[in-house]
Formats: sequence, C-alpha cells, structure tokens
Amino acid sequence: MLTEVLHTLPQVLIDGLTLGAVYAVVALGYTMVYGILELINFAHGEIFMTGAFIGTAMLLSFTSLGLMAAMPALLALIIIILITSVLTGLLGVGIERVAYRPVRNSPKLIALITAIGISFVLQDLIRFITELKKGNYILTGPSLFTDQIVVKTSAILPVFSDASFKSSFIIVLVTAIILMVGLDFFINRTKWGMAMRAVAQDRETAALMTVNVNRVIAITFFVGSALGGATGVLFAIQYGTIDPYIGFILGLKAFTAAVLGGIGNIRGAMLGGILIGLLEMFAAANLTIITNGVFGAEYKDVFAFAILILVLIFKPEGLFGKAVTEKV
Amino acid sequence: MAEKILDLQNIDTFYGGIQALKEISLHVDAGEIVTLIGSNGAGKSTTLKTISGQVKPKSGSILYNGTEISNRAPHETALSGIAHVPEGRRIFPKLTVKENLEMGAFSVKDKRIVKERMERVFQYFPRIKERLSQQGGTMSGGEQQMLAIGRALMMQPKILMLDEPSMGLAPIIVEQIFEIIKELNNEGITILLVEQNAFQALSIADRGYVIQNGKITLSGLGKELIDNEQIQEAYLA
Amino acid sequence: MMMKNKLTTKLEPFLDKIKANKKYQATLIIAYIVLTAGSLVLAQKSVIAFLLLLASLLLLHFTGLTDLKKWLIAGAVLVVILPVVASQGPAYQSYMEVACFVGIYVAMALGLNIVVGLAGLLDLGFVAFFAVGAYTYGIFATGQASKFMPFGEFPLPGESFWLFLIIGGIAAAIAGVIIGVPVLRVKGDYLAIVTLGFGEIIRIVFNNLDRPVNITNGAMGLISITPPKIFGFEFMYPSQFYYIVLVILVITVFAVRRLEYSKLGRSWKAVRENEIAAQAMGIPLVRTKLMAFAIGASFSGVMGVVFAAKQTFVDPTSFTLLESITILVMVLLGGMGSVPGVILGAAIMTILNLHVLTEFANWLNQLNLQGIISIPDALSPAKMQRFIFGAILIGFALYRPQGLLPAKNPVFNLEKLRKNKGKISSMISGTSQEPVARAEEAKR
Amino acid sequence: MSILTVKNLTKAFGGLIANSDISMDVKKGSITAVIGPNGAGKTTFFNMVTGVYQPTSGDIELNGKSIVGLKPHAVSAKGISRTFQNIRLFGSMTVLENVMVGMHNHIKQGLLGAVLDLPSFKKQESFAEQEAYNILDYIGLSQFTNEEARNLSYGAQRRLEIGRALATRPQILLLDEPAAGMNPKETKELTELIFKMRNEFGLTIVLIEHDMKLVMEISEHIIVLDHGEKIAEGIPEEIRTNQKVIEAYLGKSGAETVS
Amino acid sequence: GCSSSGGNDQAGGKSTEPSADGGKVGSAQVIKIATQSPLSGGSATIGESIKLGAQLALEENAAKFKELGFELQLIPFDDQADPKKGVANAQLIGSDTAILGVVGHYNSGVAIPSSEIYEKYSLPMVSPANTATDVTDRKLKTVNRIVARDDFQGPAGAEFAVKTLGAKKIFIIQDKTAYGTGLAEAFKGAAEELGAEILGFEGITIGEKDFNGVMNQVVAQKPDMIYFGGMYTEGGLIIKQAREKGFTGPVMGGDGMDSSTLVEIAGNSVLNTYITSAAGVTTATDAGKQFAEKYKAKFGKDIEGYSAYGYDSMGVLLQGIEESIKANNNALPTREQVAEAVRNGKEFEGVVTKVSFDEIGDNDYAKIFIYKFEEPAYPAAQVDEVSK
Ligand SMILES: Nc1ncnc2c1ncn2[C@@H]1O[C@H](COP(=O)(O)OP(=O)(O)OP(=O)(O)O)[C@@H](O)[C@H]1O
Ligand SMILES: Nc1ncnc2c1ncn2[C@@H]1O[C@H](COP(=O)(O)OP(=O)(O)OP(=O)(O)O)[C@@H](O)[C@H]1O
Ligand SMILES: CC(C)C[C@H](N)C(=O)O
Ligand SMILES: [Mg+2]
Ligand SMILES: [Mg+2]
Repeated sequence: MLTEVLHTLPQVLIDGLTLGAVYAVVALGYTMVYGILELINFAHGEIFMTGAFIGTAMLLSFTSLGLMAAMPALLALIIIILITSVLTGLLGVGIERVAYRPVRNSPKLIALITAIGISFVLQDLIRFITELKKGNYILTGPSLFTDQIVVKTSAILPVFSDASFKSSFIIVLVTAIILMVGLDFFINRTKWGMAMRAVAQDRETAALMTVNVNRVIAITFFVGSALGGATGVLFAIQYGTIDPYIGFILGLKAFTAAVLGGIGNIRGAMLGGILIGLLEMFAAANLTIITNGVFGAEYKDVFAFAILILVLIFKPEGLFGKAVTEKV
Repeated sequence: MAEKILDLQNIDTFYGGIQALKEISLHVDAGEIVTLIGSNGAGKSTTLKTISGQVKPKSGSILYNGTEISNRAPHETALSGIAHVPEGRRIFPKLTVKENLEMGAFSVKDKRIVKERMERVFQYFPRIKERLSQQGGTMSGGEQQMLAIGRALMMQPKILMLDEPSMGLAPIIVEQIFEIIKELNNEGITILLVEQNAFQALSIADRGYVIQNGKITLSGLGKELIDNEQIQEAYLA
Repeated sequence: MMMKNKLTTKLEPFLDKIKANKKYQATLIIAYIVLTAGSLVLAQKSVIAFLLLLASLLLLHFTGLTDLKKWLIAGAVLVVILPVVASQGPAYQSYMEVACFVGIYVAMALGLNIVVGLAGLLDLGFVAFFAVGAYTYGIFATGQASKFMPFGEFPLPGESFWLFLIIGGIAAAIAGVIIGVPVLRVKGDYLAIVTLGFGEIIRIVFNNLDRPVNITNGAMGLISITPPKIFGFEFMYPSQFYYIVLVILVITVFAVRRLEYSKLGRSWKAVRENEIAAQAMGIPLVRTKLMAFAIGASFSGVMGVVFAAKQTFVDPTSFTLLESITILVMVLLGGMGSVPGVILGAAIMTILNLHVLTEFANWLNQLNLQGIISIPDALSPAKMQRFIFGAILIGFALYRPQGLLPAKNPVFNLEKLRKNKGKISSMISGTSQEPVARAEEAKR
Repeated sequence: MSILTVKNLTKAFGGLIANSDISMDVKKGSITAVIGPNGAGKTTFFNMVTGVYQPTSGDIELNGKSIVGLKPHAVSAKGISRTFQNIRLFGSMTVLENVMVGMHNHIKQGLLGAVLDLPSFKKQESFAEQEAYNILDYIGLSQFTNEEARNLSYGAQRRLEIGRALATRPQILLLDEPAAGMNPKETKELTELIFKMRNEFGLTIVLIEHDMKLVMEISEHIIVLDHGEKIAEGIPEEIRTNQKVIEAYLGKSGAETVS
Repeated sequence: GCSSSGGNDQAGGKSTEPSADGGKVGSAQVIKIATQSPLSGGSATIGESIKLGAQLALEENAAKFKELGFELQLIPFDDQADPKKGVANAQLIGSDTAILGVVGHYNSGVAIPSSEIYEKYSLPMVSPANTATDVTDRKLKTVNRIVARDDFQGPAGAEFAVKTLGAKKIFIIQDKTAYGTGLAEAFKGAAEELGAEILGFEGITIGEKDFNGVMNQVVAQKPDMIYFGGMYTEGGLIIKQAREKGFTGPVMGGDGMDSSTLVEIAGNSVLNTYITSAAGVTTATDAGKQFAEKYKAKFGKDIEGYSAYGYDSMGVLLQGIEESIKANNNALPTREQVAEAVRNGKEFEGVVTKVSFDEIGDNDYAKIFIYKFEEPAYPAAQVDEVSK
C-alpha cells in the first residue's frame, strides 16, 4: 500500500500544487476583502470566472488575428493577464459601488444577499454572451504551454515514479508566488496597505486620520478582483476548458482555503489554498488504496472538508489566524 | 481680538428620528482652550462628531476659518487641520504603535517630515517611544490615550478636539494628560475639550460651554463657570 | 407634485379613519379577500389573482385586529377559501403544488431563523437536516431498507408516515446536535464555513453511500416512496399534501412564536447579542446553542419527511449548497429574527422561483413560438432566470436592507406593569438567604 | 465573616503576569474597592472570579467552597454577578428584556410548556415581566422599559447593567468602573444606589473604580494592585496616605482630591 | 404584462367544454402535448433540439387532427436537468387536463421522479433519450421510451471493448449521477463477465475541471482502456488529461459523450475515443436526410443527435392519441385511453427508428451504435451497430 502511494507521490504533489496555487490566489482575493469589510464576497468566484472568460476570449481573438504568431506566447500571456486584471479589477470596483457600498451600514449579512445576486447576474451574463457568440457556453481556449516536462523523481528514491507537468504549471506557480509576495509586500509594507489594515480595524477612526475610506475600499476591491481575474486566465491556460459555473465550485474551495489559513491573513490564504489543493489531489489519488476500496476518489471533498473541520475545531481561528480572544 | 477659527451656528443633528443637537451655536478662537461639559447623553460627543463630519447636521453651519465645512467628509475635515481624538481612544488594535502614529500622518508624503513629527510626539510622550513595535491593542488604557493624542498630533492640526481624554484613567495619568493639554495649547494648538471631569476641564480652559439635552444652556469664561452655582450643583457636586 | 399633494390631503383623513377603526379594517380585508377570491374563480390560471389572494395574509398582518381574529381569518383563507377557489379550474394542482412548497420552505426558513436570526449562528449547511428527514423516510418507505436491514419488511406502509414525521424531526435534531458539538467552538464566519463543510459532507456521503453497504442508493436516489395513508385514505396529490403541510406549518409557526418570547428565546437572543454577558447572566452557552441547532433542524427534518413523501423520490441533488443558501436568503430577505418576515421572505422566494419566473418564461416562450416577439436563443427567458433572480435579490436588498418585515421587540404593557409595581420580590423572599438577614449581618 | 476568599491567585497571559499571587478576603455585606493603575490586572481579577478566565494557579472560594473551574454561567448561578468595564448589554433587546435575561436561572420553564403555552408558562412569564419592571423601577430606568438598550445614554446603560446583574439574585456584585464617563452628579447618584443595594439587600459589593472621590466615600476596604501584585490593602485613610499608592497610582493631585 | 399564466391560457377551462378563446380555430377542442427537456443549463442545446423535433412532428400532424376536430398545441417545459424542477413541472402538466401526453426527458435522473407524477395522472410519456434501467423497470403504465436501455448499452460497449478492442484491464470512471453510475455499473458487470479485469471504479465530481488525482491512479495501474460513465464536459477533460499523463490506449464512453463539444474540449486528444450511443446518425437514411432539411428550413439550425428522436417520440405519442380518438368515436379520449393506446403502439415507422413498445414500455427496435473518433471532428465514424 505504502509503495503504491509513494509511487505516485511526486506526480500527486505536482498536480496538487497546481490546483492549490489556483485556489491560493483566489483565496487571496477572498481574504483581502474579508479582512477589510468582514464580508464574504461571494461574487469573487464569479470575478475569477469572468477573468477566465475574458482571458480565453482574448487568447482566441489573438490567435485568429494572427497576433499569437507575431510574438512570443509568454509575452502574449503577460499582456492578456495584465489587461484582464485591469478589467476584472474595474469590475470589482463596480460591484462594490453598486452592491456593497449601499448596504455597508446595514446588517452585516445583508451584503450576502447582494453578493449572491451579483454572482447569479454575472454567471448568466457571461453565459449569455458566450452563448450568443458561440451557440453554447462551454469555452475551450487554444492549447498553449503544453510541452510536457519530465522530472526524474525516480532518481531521488527508487519507489517514486517519474513525474511530469505541462510547462503551464511553471507559469501558474511562478505567477501565484509573484502575486502573493507582491500582495504581502503591498499590504504589510506600503502606506496604502497600512491604510487598508486601518480601515479594516476601524473605519470611522481611519477617516479621522485623513484616509478616504471609500477609496481604500475601492482599491481593495480592485486589487482583489484583479488577482481573481489574473487567476482566471491562469486557470484557463492550465485546464483549457471553462464554463460560467467554474467560479462557484472553485470559489467555494478557495474560500474554504482562506478560512483554513485564517481568514484575513495573506500568507494563511496562500498556505490554505495549497494545502487544500494537495489534500484533494492526494485523496483522489489514494483514498481507494488507503481504505482498500471502501472509500473512493468521490470522497475527496469529504476528506478535505473533514480536515478543515478538524483544524478549526482545534484551532478555531485557522492555521495562521491570530486568536481573537475578546478582551473582557 | 483673536479671530474665530471655528464657528458653529444653529446646528441641528439627528440620529434617525432622534434629535441629538438642538440649535447649537458655539465658537472657538484661535489659540484658546474651550471646554464643553454636560451630563451623559447631552450631546457632547455628537457636537465633536458633527464638526469632524462623522455625522451630518440637518441644518445650521460650521465655519472653519470662515469657510463652510458642514458638508465635508471626515477625511476632508481632517485634512484641513481639525484633529478629533474620539471617545474611547479608538486605537487601531492590530497595528503597531509606530503604525498607529504613521496613520496620523497619512496625508504627509514626505517621510522626513513624518519622522520629525514623530520625534515631537516622543518629546511629549516618552513612554510611546519605548513601545514602538507593540500592538496598539495591548497597551494599557493610559498608554492608549497618550497614543491617541500623539496620533492626532502627527497630523499637526490647527485644532485638536479631545473627547473625554480622562475617562477610565488612573488619577496619576489624568493629571499628566491635563498637563500635556496645557502644554500643547502653549505651543499654539487650539483645543476643544469635552470632559466629564468638569472641575479639571474648566480650570485649564479659557472658556466653557454647558450642554444639556442637546442645547447650550450656559457659557462663559472657565473660571466664571467653576464658580457658577448651577454648575457647582450639577457638575461639581 | 400638485396632484399628488391634493390627493394625499384628500386621502389622509380617510386613511387615518381606517387606521383608527378596526371594524373598517376588518370589513376592508374581508372585502379584499372576497374580491381576489372572486377574480381567481373567474380568471382561473391567473397567477396574479392567486398571488393577490395570498397577499391578503400580508395585509392581514398589518391590520390592527386581535391575534385571534387574525388567526381566524387566515385560517379561513388557507383552509377553505384558497383550496376551494383554486379547485375551480385546471391549474388547481399546480397552485397547490406551489402552496405545498411554500409551506415546506417557510417551515425550513423558520427553523433556520432560530439558528441564524435568533441565536446568531451563521449556518450555511442547513439543507443537510432537510436531507436527513427526507432520507429517513425515504429509506424505510421504499424497499431500500431491506438492502441493509436484516429484519423487517419494507417498504413500510403509508400509515408509518405519521410516525416518521416525528422520527424525521428527531433524527434531524440529533444530526443538529452531532454537528453542533464540534462546530460550536468556532465562531462567526468560521462557523459558516464549518457548517457549509458539514452540509457538503452529508450530501456527498448520501451520494456515495451505495458502497460498501447500500444505504442511500447513491446517486440513483430512492424511487417510489410510499405515499402517506390514514384510515385507508392515500395522500397522492398536492391538494391533499397541502393540508398536511398546513397543519405542520401552523404548529411550527405557533411553536416558534412561543419559543421566541420564552426564556429560551431570550437566551438565544442574548447569546447572539453578547456571548460573554449572556454567560454572566447564567446562560449555559453550549446548551443554548445546541438547542437552537436541534430545534431549528427538527423543523427542517419534519418537512424533509413530507418532501420525500410528496415527491415520492429523493436524491442528493435536492440538497445542494445552493439550496442552503436559498433558505438563508429567505431568512435575510424577510428580516432576521422576524417570524412574519421570514414567512414572507420564504413565500416570495419560493413563489418567485417555482412559479412566477417559470410562468413568465413559459409565457415569453409561447410568444416566441407564435412569432409575436422574437428573442435570441441565448437570451431565452428560461435561460435568464438566474439573471432575473439575481437582479431581484439585489433590488430587494438595496431597497430593504433591514429585511422586508424587520424583527420587532416585544412591547410590554407599561400600564399593567406600573399598576402592579412592587418590591423586588426575589430579593425579598431570597434564594439561599433572607436579604433582611443578610442586611442585618452586613451592618454588623 | 468572609464570603469570598482568594488565595495566591495568579494569571499569566503567555509571558505577561496579569495577576501575581493575590490573596484577599471579602467580608460579607461589605463594600470593597479594587484600585490600581491602568493595566494593573483589576479586570483580570474580576474575570477569574466570574469564570471568564481560568486562573493559572491559586484558588477562589465562595462561602468556603472553591469555584475555580466553573463556567461563567455556573458561577452566576452560585450567586456572583457582575457588570463590565466596556458595556456589554444586549443592545437590540429592550431594556426590560435585558433584565429578564438576568432572571434566567430563576424562571422555571420547560420547552414543552413554552411550545404549548401552558398556564404555568404564562405565569412564569408574567412574574418575570413584573419582577424585571420592579428592578427597573428600583434603579430608576422604568421610563425606558420598552426602549432598545443600545439607545440609552452611557450612564443609563451602566445602570442597566447593574439592574441586569441584580436580576440574577447575586450574593456578591462585582462592578467594573461603574462611574466611568459619568459626571460628578451622576456619580453621586450612583454612589447612593450602591449604598442602597447593599443596605436593603445585604449584598456584598466589590468595585473597580478610578474615581477616587467615589472610592474613598463608599468603600470599607480597599485593595490596591500594581503590575498584577497587591501593593496595599486597608481602610481608605490608610490607602490615601500610603506612599507606594501615591507614587504608583494617585499622584499628587489625586491624593489632594482624596483628602 | 403577464396578467395570466401565459402559455397555458389559450385553452378554456375543462377539456370537455369548447375552448374559450379558440382564436384561429373556432370551436375545435384543444389537445395539448407537453415537452420536458432542459432548455437552460449545460444540456440546453440538446434539450432544445428535442423540443424542436417534437414541435416539428406536432405541426406536421396538426392538419390531420384538425380534420378530426382537434387543435394541437405544444407546451414546452424546461426541466433544467433538475429532478426537483422536473417534478414541479410534472405537477403543472398533470393538473392541466388538456394535456394528453409528454415528450421527455433528456436526463434519466429527471425522468424517473417526474414519471411518478405522470403515472398518478395517468399521463403517457414517451422518452426520446433516457437510457437508465429504472425508467421502465418500475413497470409504470405510462412510461415509454424509444431508445435503448443502459443494461443494453453498457454490455454492448463492454462486448466491443473486450472482444473487438481486446481490452483486458479496464479502469472505470463515473460521474456519480444517476445516469453515469447506472451506465458504468452496467458496463462493469458485463465486462467482468466477459473476463476483463476492472482495475478501478472511481467517482468524480461534475462541474470540476481537474481530474488529475484520479488520472494518477489510472496511469499507475496501466490499464488497456478507460471507460467513462458521464457527460461530455467531464468526459472531454478526462480524455485530455489522460492523454497529457501519457495514456495512449482507447477511451470509451456512453451516449452522454455524444456531443460536438466533446471534440472541442478534448481537441486532438479525442482520437482513439469510442462512444456508444442510443442515437443513430440521422442522416444515414434518406428519410433522415429529408428530416434534417425540413428541420433546417423550419428552425434555421442543424439537427442534433436527438432532434429526430424528439420527432419520433412525438410521432408515437400522436399515433396513440389518434388511435384512441378513433376508438372513442371521435370524441376526446381520456388519458388512460391514450396511455393504453401509446403502449400498444406497434411497428411505428419513425425517421430514425422503428418503434414497438413491449409490456414495460421499452422499444423492441432500439439499437446501440458504436462510434470511433478517427479524427478530431464530430460526428465520429460509426463502427458498429448492435440490436437486441
Ligand atoms: N449612533 C447613535 N444612534 C442613535 N442615537 C445616538 C447615537 N449616538 C448618540 N445617540 C444619542 O444622542 C444623544 C447624544 O449622545 P452623545 O453621545 O453626543 O452624548 P454625550 O454628551 O457625548 O454623552 P456621554 O457623556 O455619555 O458620552 C444621546 O441621547 C444618545 O443616546
Ligand atoms: N485576554 C488577554 N490576553 C492577553 N493579555 C491580557 C488579556 N486580558 C488582559 N491582558 C493584559 O493583562 C494586563 C491587565 O489587564 P486588566 O484589563 O486586568 O487591567 P486593569 O487593571 O483592568 O486596567 P484598566 O484600569 O485600564 O481597566 C494588561 O497588561 C492587559 O493587556
Ligand atoms: C444524460 C443523457 C446522456 C441521457 C442519458 N441517456 C440519460 O438517460 O440520462
Ligand atoms: Mg460622549
Ligand atoms: Mg479594567
């Protein structure tokens, strides 16, 4: 049993890392917005999805315009990611303006309704546009960065088999790391980052410190949504096929990841994302072997959620979260 | 005569349907210490909030150096030089002491200036300098109050509004805080002080106002008010 | 502007009169009911007439009539007028179908309201309890149980349904406690995600529990569930289930209202408002929260049983996260903690989802088919339901952020209290010690 | 006779020792004040007595029986009630309901009775209402019966906390800075209320306060904490002149006000 | 506005009265036929094609019925591929007494619970696409289908896989839906009987895009073939990800994979993929070609795999209604009469299939077709055809 598990382990780790990196960056978006507004931005998954569609649409039109042939694919990708980020960033700002700001002083949970409403609207809007252009809403982008790279993990330990990955994996991972490090720097080391944290803790007082709270919140949404959009593009590159409902499923996992890491905490979100990705991949690959066929891969989400619950029971504030013992 | 740096005329402020301020008129001259006293719920905090823009008056006007500021957002008012140290201190609990101070100078782009101002704050509050990397929320009450005032000073305000700075503080700290307020005033900062501790407030104030149920009921020089019988009875017990 | 002013000035005294006079109100509401009922008879199939008739209950809520009168009128509308009037035409069963679902969702939303609205525990996996109820009956009222039960004859006969209403409720309550015990350590949004996780776990497990032992029949679901039976009468149609739903619903509403204004209800609210202070007042935190979970879940479980019997089919797709979210939205939309609000929220959401949007889509489709209007395929109204639904949600939330009928605090009769004013009796009669004696001792 | 006995109580938050080896006796029916600089550990002490925090070491005895390890609600049931430094009312409940919550342990209601609206349930409810109203009347808040608690002014909220605590029928009442944010006149009224409660109900009262006027006027016994340690203890006259206390806490003018 | 419930309001009250606002047709009695298929969601295209096929048949028969004194009307419903929605619609359909039959559904998971309701109302249903065994195995009087069953489709695939493709070690993946699991189980049983070794039987989650976890298991076990019970969306990705992991053997799936989108998703990886389907190639016959042209002319769209099945289902249903009208002396028949007549329908000649229902409503003439993707284009080439 152990040998079988070990056998596929390098590959499982790589696949888990890929999925985890996507979760992680989406989780960053959740965590940022939550950290500031204590709002579960349910629409974040849909922003991710919108990013994936914008990115794929651009890839497709670049290809049909012959632009892809005219420049290195990596350059094209960078351009596309940047444009998509800006667009989804603006989308995020718009959503905040329309659906969150008006209810900012209402009971906290009411924003959950507008968020869900926005999710539905975005899903259907993207579906509508895609369907109008294409007849159905499942969109498959051009294959890029598909070269298989083999890692000779068997050389490290003979029980391992070799692992391989698509070159897009490197792009996903590198981008995810850049985004995280960048965000971490932005929030913890820059003035605007400090303002965000201040707004998160006490909006009224932040305003007394000459901080334009609305602007800070808008920036937060811009950054979070830009991240989401960028990840959407990465996702589309990595998996090729997207539909308007990917945001819901992925958003759920990513949010779980954010909570696992300790919501509001940047590094926690990153770690949580990667952890959930790895767990899920590991479970899908090995549950059958480990349980001798009693539980199969279909229990992978049960496995992931069960671990989440266990972690939260023993560390209710998440892995990286600070225990907020209320001062009595 | 000194000019009116702040001038409130017939201010009415509401919370929903409840009227908290009723035709409040008061003014503060440049360089003065003015104190506002009154019992719980009288509207002292609301007055300060109205000035700083946290709540909007329904009618009336607020002139700051002759300019109408009653429609300004809080951050704009702050930018124009009115610092408000809110009731309950409101330190950013998870920012470090240093970051709390830096937030005070948020509008200042030049890092050197921030540094200079911080040094000034350290002169008033040497305790703060020892605690720069501590989280704001873990400071004791007195330290937090000092930090809150220090943070406001980082804005280099023209007017400093303090809302019950002595609340919940040990007597020895209260003593220090009032000393510092006097000192700041001597350096030229205009002060609007809200206090329950009427005796101490009036004794350092140039002038005072008494507010009751949202209305100004009495005003005069600080020393006069201390001797006023009504006040003796109601507030100085 | 002028027009409006004139109109309102003219209307005002009239309106004031209505406000002041209960008899006017009673007459008006009855006239309204008669009118809408009449129009429903005449214009069968008219959703509008049906909705207007239902709206009479809302109007009733706003009248100043006594509770007893309100209950009587509501009873007349729900028990007699609505079914009779609706039965005059071919859409009878479909109206009753919608009415059943409204009832089912209202009960669930009321259950969730206890958890979220009163006790302040954000639960995103609430549909799990509905599933527990539905499967409890489903498994035993089909041949499924014989696949893993060594004894007994299955399916159980329809008479067992009545017993299962209770069993389903209890099973769900137990599930609530089981989930609650570990979950209650976490707070706020962490709690939301943990309950969400539990909800998903339950659904996935139901979806996969056909191996190694076939308990739930997995994704295939349970088919041909025995319909309820009593004294030889079999409940088959929505119009018949309607009465089962109605009875359970009335019990639920009554129970919830009572609980809300009891010691337990106050404890829930106190825990919601401030856990630490609540504990300091002698409220046991864990027990109180578990009670909320268990009682809330049990309403859901009972309705799960009804759902299974009514659909004659259960499968895991009915218990998705989206369903939990929908129930939560009902509570939030109606007004957290407000029983009438939650009822209204659940009714609106269900009718919208099940009826109005579908009918609207059908209608546009028909026009499209007949070539009267032409809509591009991608924009076909059937496909845009989510969009419309989402837009409506946003609209509601922005328009009434406190909920449609926000929660109200009980208003105590000051005059009575003032009249009976006395000494603080508990301090006088004392608990462990006579205060007088205590006071004596204190002076020493 | 002492009702509350504290033995060598210590509380550490990680490296920070908030209470260090504190011992004291509180006499039944007395009014005791706990004073000390900000951060001295006064509230922490209250938190341990009421079960909010568990002591790191040491013991707390009520009428000779240890109450360490009990959950806050159990401590409340034993007869110790408190108010909070940062007001913790049930903000969106009415004033009367707030007091009714305090009566939790003194209303006998079953689930079934409530759901079925049995006569016994009704009786209990109307008793609770009346009783709560009587308490409001006693603390002078009956005109706010149906108001939402959060709409009360600061001083009224502090009073309501006292009323709510009273509803639990305590033997000991712990008040954490009850006069904070009150002006001298209101403080005076509060002083009277505290005296009245003690005298009429034989309550034992322990209070934390920075208002020296109130403390010196009201307390029969004063305990001074500094940096988690008990630095002095005694009757007001002793404390007032204690050099350690003046240095750490009272300051020059503080000592003046007091004398 | 929509002051009335749209769609259904043309007909007057009860079906015995003349229609209240008969409009174009004066005093003709209205007979309504409902379709239920997913008009929104992932399978909307196919659902729509079923509806349109049925619509075409209905309109072609309208004249004939008019002569008999009846006006035919189509009432399309959207089941959203959701059982609960299907059941709710079924209640609506059942309670409208003017409706005499249903063409539907696409998903067995919806057809099964919905048909329980039809049965209550004695309302005959003819399914153009449902393959799950439970659809007819419950022996309901009203339920019929013109396509093959999964316990025919699965074994047909298994036989082809083991005998023709020579697969000895097979890894089975399924999507944990009523359809996918049912089909995969049927395949598994048959394959085992034929002596193949089943290396794994794993479930995936629909809607997800990353199946690498399961794929790692697959690759580690080195099967000869992968079988997938599920729909094209996941199927396409599974094919693609299997190929990326270096699996080169054949992949096989059922009718759920029978879609042009499969090719779009999988791209070149689709080569060496086999699918079994209950739907034949419509344009293989002249009648089918004609149908395709008519369809295109009428709706401006190309046919889909199930268009003709929708058409034929409606045909069988209308034949039943016509017969029961005649048997009833040209008066409006009851639903029971119609249901019986439909079940008794024999030797109906449709454009894609002949239909004779057996005693539980299965079609004696149903066939399974096996296709292979020899190039990345849809439709795939037919390589085999299996009849009972
Ligand atoms: N956010 C609010 N919503 C509703 N009413 C409020 C709000 N804040 C204050 N009030 C009411 O407005 C009135 C004035 O309150 P304010 O806080 O200005 O009083 P204050 O003089 O500062 O009293 P204190 O000494 O207690 O701080 C009070 O009656 C209070 O209840
Ligand atoms: N939950 C906690 N976690 C960590 N440190 C704490 C906690 N509660 C209190 N402290 C620390 O313990 C020390 C004593 O705090 P405490 O609240 O008891 O002071 P206090 O005497 O009540 O002061 P004040 O008069 O300002 O209310 C402080 O340094 C405080 O920061
Ligand atoms: C889902 C489709 C592929 C149809 C399938 N044959 C079924 O019966 O469900
Ligand atoms: Mg104030
Ligand atoms: Mg304290």
